[in-house]
Amino acid sequence: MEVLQYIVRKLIAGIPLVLGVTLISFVLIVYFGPDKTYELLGKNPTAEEIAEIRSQLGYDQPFTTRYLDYLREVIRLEFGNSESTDEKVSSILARTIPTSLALAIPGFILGNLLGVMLALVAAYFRGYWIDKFIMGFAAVGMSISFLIAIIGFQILLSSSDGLDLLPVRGWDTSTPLQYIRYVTVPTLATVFVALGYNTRFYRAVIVEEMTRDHVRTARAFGVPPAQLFYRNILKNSMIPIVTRIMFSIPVIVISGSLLLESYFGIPGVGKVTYDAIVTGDQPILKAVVVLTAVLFVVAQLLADICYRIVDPRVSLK
Amino acid sequence: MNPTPESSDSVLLQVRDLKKYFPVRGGWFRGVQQQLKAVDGISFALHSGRTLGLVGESGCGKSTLGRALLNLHPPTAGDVLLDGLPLAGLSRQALFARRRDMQIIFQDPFASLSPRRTVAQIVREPLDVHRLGTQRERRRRVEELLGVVGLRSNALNRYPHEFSGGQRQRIGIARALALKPRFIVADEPVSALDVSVQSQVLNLIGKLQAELGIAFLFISHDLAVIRHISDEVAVMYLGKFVEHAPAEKIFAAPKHPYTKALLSSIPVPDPANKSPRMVLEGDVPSPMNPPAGCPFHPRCPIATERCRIEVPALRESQTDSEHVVGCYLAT
Amino acid sequence: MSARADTVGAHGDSLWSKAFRKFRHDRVGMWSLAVVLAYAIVALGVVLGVWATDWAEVSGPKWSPASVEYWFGTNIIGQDIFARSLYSTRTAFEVGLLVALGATALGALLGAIAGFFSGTWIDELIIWVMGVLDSVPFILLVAAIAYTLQGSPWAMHIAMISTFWIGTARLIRGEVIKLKSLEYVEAAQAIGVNRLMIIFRHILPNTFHILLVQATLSFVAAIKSEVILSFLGLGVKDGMSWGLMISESTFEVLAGFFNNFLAASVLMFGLVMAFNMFSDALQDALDPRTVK
Amino acid sequence: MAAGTNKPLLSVRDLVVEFETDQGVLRAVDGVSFDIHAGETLGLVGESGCGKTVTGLSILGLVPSPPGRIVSGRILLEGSDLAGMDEVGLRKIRGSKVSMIFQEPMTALNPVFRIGNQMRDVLQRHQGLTRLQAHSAAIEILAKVGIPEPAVRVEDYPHQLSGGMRQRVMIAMALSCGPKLLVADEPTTALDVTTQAQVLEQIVRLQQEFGMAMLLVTHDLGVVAETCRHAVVMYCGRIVESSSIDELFARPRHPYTTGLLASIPRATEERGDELPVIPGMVPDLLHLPRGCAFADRCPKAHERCRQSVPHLDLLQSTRTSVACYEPNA
Repeated sequence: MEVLQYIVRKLIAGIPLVLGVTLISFVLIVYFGPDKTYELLGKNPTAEEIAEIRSQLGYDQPFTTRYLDYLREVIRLEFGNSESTDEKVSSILARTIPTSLALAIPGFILGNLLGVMLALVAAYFRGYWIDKFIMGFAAVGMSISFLIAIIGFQILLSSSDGLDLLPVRGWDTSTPLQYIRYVTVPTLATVFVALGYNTRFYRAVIVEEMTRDHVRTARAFGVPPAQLFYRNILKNSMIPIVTRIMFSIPVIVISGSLLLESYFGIPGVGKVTYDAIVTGDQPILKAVVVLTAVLFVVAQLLADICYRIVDPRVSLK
Repeated sequence: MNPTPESSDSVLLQVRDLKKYFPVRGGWFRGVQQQLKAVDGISFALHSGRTLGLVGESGCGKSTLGRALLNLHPPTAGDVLLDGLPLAGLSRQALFARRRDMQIIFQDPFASLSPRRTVAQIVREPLDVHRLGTQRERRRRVEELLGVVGLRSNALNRYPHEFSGGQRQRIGIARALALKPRFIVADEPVSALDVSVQSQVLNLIGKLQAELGIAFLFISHDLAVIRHISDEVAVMYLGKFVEHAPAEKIFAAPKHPYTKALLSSIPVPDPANKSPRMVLEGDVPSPMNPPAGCPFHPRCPIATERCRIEVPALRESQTDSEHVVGCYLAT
Repeated sequence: MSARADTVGAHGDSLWSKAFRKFRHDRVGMWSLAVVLAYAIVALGVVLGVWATDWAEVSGPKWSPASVEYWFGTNIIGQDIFARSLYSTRTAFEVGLLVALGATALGALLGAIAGFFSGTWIDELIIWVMGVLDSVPFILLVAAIAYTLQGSPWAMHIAMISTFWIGTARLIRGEVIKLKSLEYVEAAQAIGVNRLMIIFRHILPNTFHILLVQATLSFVAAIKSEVILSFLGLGVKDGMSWGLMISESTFEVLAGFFNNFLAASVLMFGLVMAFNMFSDALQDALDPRTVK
Repeated sequence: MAAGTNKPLLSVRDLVVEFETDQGVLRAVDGVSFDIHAGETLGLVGESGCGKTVTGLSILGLVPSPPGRIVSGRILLEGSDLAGMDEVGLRKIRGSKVSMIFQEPMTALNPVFRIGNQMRDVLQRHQGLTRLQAHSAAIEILAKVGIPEPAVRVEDYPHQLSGGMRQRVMIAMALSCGPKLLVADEPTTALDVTTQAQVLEQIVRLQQEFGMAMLLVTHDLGVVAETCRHAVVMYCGRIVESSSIDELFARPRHPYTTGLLASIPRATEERGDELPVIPGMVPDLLHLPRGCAFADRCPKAHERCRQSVPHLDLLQSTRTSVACYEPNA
């Protein structure tokens, strides 16, 4: 019951954020966005025709009225139909989100898991060559552009100049094997780049935790290293780790996949978003922006609940 | 009602029923606020050139009281009168002018000096802000101040991190003296220092008081230090004074059971001293959630039913009008 | 600490000069700084018209390999890749410097205000703005700003500044909250220093080390984002950049021509790596925990 | 040192500990030697930076490394040398034969585990108890250190307890395996005066009950006077005086000890005008003078003091050792 109350309160607290996002998206995408009047008109329109279309589109209304109309649509989740394909926006999202998740999840899990593991090794051997090697590798990962990593892995694995093992682009999930064939190159590129940042971040968090008093206490009571790492260090570094993971969820669902999907021609949300940007497809952009904002509120909520699980000092109040 | 013998015309600082409450917010969109009563109805008078030692354990509100007097934490209620004039309700300019009369020295010699400014800049700042004297006079005054606190003038262009804790504390004192204040709050000024340095700084403060006639509110948790420096002593517990008397009287014949326990708790650096110790039960309650009645009753060895219900007011002791105590059972 | 004050000369040793000395002893830091400066000279040469003036000229055959005349070969329409790489260095510095300066200044200002007024509506407002901007997908924001500015070439810069300041502001806000409860700020209040002076004279100078490091990080982030945005057609509009070179190369690499791709990615990697290492060394040198 | 001809429980010989810093090698402990006999309490006193804490940490091999390391010397516990022992061997001793408690009760316990869990862990590892046995043993020992309702408190997380209570939990953990030696590093410094009195009394009572030896590391001469029979005074990494408590306070032999004792304000004295002071300040450990480290602050220093470091020698017909060419009579 207490948890439920907490969730409701948190969701209510997220309203200003969603409102702010809708305001920004309205201002940038709709209010200052591309003028649709002439697209809908034939050649040589008369002034009356222009005025009529403008009033149909609501362009003659004052700012607040238009924003409130926009808000009403958002609240009712009425995003309408795509302007380019005339498909319902909700069905487009329902079709493409699973694809994006299938594309993003392996890289996300591997990037964080390997990041934590490498960080633990580096932190344990801090100052020794293995630490320097791992951190050097991380620095390289951080210095390579995502796009370059993508092209690099593509050349290496998919081109006739490389190993030529995997498809160059496209997407197919009909069988697990096909899925693996198509997901490998994007995943490798994601992991390679994400690992740099993740390893550095997690190592800093873990090293910080290693210098705490309670770690020394545990050592003074003969706790062996493995247990020390798990019980004292990893468990206590969970808050920054959980925060990082939770808040990267909305990003990987939408923005992170945008480059991958448009590069490899994968039919996910990112690709749809990119196409919508290019064609100025407002209903889709509107839906994506609001979806991201809601995901951020949910991520915040999940992070808070995780804090409570990993740290008894945090109370859900 | 006041434990100082002099006539009231030399009263520098008069404090009446001072309160400082901090709101404790539950979080976003939660109107329900709890009050942390850090200072809860304190009254006293301080005469020019005298030192009031304020002792208490951590969280009793002694630092907050010091800051509330200087309006660094604006008081929630009550009056602070300097020379008979209230500080509350002053305009910004008027308060700014009054700041020349009252200054503060801090506990932490590392946090109390801005790390990127030189000693000269730090000590000069009060003079610059209050536009006292010409540039040359200010420079001379800074050199003079460093001399007063026992630093050489080659310290002028150095940075705080180049000094030891004791020296940094001297720099902080020089800054506080720059405006020639008549009242200084010294908030645990020697607690962070080693014993051998602590005595140097204590001597400096004692000297300043004797030579410049500055009144001090000397806050400390260390009773030995308090005894060494104070003319009168107030003991604070959970936001309230529980006892207030001239130093020799409070140390010779403490009346409040908390003062008695406090005094008997100090480890004495003398192996020959084997006086029996009065050890209190339990810990200081949280100021967020103070007990009803006398705040000390849950730990008091002699508490009665009345102590659990009513809050005892500070009153003159039956035997001595200079000795004020907040306990029903004290004589 | 301790007796050192009596042994040094009459002029003090500020935290900056200490940090500078420490940095000078950092080999990796000094080398990376040298690399960054070399790139900067290249960029400056382009600005002053010393070299790479012919980057847009079609002068050679299609896809010629590296030669004495064309050091890095030519691209699909016969433009000199070497000249184009040099010109792109200038673009990288332009984007990096503008974004780093803009984002750091904005982050410092808003972060300091939020931190100093923490707990009030001003702070809540700034936090809300940060949260909102964080929740809008970056690429969408760039596109939307590009629309709003009607295809202005500065849309990318503005979009980057309007999101990159947030990280700096969060850090500065936290630091200011910490600093303003320190006793030296209370001492300034006790003296009667006014609020504005407290922020600008006592609090912000003690966050400069964070700002410096954040500026280097924003610089790197801007260069890396430029590549992706240019590939997506949302970045550099006129001129040449590593991002445009790489997006040109995406078709070439499948045909087995790598010059464009290698030139842009190696040059960019060199600058970003050097800048990252410089940033690390800077952070070490400025770390108040090691500079005592 | 102490009475009796039996061998000491712990014997530290010529311990040297160094730290690698940016500005060079810092010798935090320089040739420290002392003995502790079974059941005896030794006070290790000095101001911050004198090396007392590092000495305490060395016994359990807990000097943070890098940057610190034990350069030379022996730490003999019942004949076996802890200074040369590997981690695996040390781990068997830590918390069982030798326990340690620290200054900061607020941060010394792991915040994400219940105190019962942390105590059980120690008992299970060193005593081979089952979970259930360890649980009841933990409750029993919590009761012994004066924690009310131990069966309830055992389920608390550290943040639910006050500072004094947490320090008691630390003491309970330290005593749970019946150690022969307890190293207590400023155990009451972070506590309030009234709590300090409670905890100090508790430690002394339990030490007698368990019959263990204790090394009490502290800067507070009052605490030493009330708890120890014998004390060692350190200055700049070296021992300057070693003496019985009564002797130390009645007739301090080293000028530093004399100055230190004189400079403490005392609650039992009338309000004084000027405290005697030790002039100057502690020298930088990176730039120690050639001779006696105290020479620059010493009223009796002469040429020889500035040239060579005096040895810690036993004074004739006393049990006091002092490292001074001109000890007080």
